[in-house]
Amino acid sequence: MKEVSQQKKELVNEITQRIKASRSVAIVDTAGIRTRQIQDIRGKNRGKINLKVIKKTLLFKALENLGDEKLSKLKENSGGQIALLTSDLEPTEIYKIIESTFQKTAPRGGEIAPEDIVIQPMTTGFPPGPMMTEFQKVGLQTGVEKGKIAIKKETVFVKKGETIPKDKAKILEMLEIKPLEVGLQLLGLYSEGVVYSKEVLSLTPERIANDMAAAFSQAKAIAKSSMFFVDEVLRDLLAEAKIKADALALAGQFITEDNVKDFLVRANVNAIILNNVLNKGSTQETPEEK
Amino acid sequence: MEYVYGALLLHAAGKEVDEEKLKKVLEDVGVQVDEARLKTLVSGLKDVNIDEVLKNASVAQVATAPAPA
Amino acid sequence: MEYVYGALLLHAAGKEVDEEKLKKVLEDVGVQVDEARLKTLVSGLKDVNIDEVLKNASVAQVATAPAPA
Amino acid sequence: MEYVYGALLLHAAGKEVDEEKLKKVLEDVGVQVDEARLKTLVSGLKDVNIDEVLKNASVAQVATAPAPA
Amino acid sequence: MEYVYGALLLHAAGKEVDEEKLKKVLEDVGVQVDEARLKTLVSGLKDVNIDEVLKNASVAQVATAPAPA
Amino acid sequence: MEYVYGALLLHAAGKEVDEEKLKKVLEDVGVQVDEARLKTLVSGLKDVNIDEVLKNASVAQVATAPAPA
Amino acid sequence: MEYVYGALLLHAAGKEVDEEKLKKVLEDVGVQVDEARLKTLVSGLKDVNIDEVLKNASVAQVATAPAPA
Repeated sequence: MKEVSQQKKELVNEITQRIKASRSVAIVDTAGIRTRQIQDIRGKNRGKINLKVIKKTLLFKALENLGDEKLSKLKENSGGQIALLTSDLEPTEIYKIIESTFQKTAPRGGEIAPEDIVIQPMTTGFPPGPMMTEFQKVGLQTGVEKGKIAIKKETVFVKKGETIPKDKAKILEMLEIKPLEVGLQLLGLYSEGVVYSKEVLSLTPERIANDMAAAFSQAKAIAKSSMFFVDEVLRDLLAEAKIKADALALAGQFITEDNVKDFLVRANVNAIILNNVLNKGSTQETPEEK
Repeated sequence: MEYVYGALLLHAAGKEVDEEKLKKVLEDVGVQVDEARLKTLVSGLKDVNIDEVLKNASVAQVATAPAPA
Repeated sequence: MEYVYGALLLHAAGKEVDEEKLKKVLEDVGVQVDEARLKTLVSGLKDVNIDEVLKNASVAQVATAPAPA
Repeated sequence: MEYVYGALLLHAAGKEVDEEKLKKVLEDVGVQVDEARLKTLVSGLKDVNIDEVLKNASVAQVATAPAPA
Repeated sequence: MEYVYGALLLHAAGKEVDEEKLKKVLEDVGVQVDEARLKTLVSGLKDVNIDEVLKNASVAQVATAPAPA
Repeated sequence: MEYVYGALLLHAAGKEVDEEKLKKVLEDVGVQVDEARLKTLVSGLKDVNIDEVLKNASVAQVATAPAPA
Repeated sequence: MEYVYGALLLHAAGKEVDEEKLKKVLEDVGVQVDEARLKTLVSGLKDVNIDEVLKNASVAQVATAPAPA
């Protein structure tokens, strides 16, 4: 008993030191992630981030030791299965890494299906035998093709939003169907005195660019509606005036050399529309072939 | 489309589109009128409110944005 | 639109659209012809390849035809 | 299209589009006014709800490159 | 939009769009002219090829006007 | 566009867009403010429901891939 | 959007968008600045070519003709 508590103490100390020495500290949720994927993430990001799976209570102890009020905020959203991520990178770069950890995964059972899991007809790699019963037990129509078990019919295996049972999860794994996307979920990040939420860090360059494009459109709309003739809206306004003039000429039947084509097009479109309606309304010969 | 143009012409001129009038219009411009066609068109129009059709016709014309100057 | 329908009718009948013929077509269906409108349309059509315009218009007409009333 | 722009200007300025006013606007910018055309436009607009037409036309946004800041 | 319509009216009449002329056109139809707005528009138009813009704008318009009866 | 961005910033911050505040915002970022322009925009905005315009502003979602660092 | 408006204001004023300047602009109009958001935006802007984004935003507005009322 004493040894265990000594071990824990050392672990807490080690974590405390690691947090102190790092520019950025994040807590990530590891629910549903297998050990192999964690190792994979570590391998891919060696030298950039340090990832340590740890019990929540021990991490909280370390955070308390540090006595930093902002840092303690990281505790607020922490769930059950967590890991400590430390790094000397900028928060936005760490977020990019976290987002890159998502992988297609087979379920273990107990997960919620994010969408309908559908099994297509296919020939499996398994010879007929006891496996056949396993397939049939979970509701798959099977047969034998070229000496292997074959699934005969497209089946909605698990409906969206339903829990994936263990036996079905096992079948999915055998068929190498990976309906889940699992990766580290950012719960909170602390860097140089500032706490970043996932929501804030999801402001990626792509989203910033989109927001800017939207803001620019808004600014143009404001400039136009207040008749503030900045260069950015002049062409739009001229075009709009031209379009309005064309529409008015068309509505007022004012044919000019400039808009003769518009009238022709409009008249022809009207004729086509009427012709279409007539053809739909009757089962007889079409009034016009062309 | 000459039958339809003729029908639209009559309609736009405020006339009812019947066989006799449509036939006359078409013959006036030199079209050799096919009676069966004429009948089909005119009888088809009986069930159609032309104004309504033209008004409601949502011409989903998508304009291609012109290249900037 | 009667002027335009008249012009298209003439064109569809294989006739050239000139003032005299268009005027006659319009008057035949009882339209009181506005000379200015007539002249403008006919002179405007001089520089237009009607077949070309109609071809392009057909392509663009993704017209959803409403069900007959 | 100068006649139409003139009509739009009058309308936007809150004026009714009649022959006299439209003629004056056009002459003020040096247009040699064709009386027949003037009449055609003004009489054509009589039955038109201009605001409605403009509202429907205005949604068409034409893309243009902005001038550099 | 009266400033823009005025500018296009001048342009369609073959006139250069300058402050003096645009101001006069607008005042003639009773618009109380905002000098800054006028200046901004006129100076902005210096860098715009109006004909080019108008040509490109016309592609979009056909479908926007409600079908005349 | 800096005047408009300034106005949007004020509006987003829950402030009314008046000359004094807009001028200050612009000067704070080093813009040499043109009083006439300032007046034009502020007075132009008087008749505009900014929230409405922003809501209707076509939100051009442009996925511009940023260059890698 | 106030952070984005602020960034665009600075950019339009010819200033580089850095944390200090953006923070000041926002605080000047009474926005309570969230440091995390500020830092994230400014660091994200490193990978964004603002001029390019604005240019593309204009071009991307494709004109779709509305159905007549």
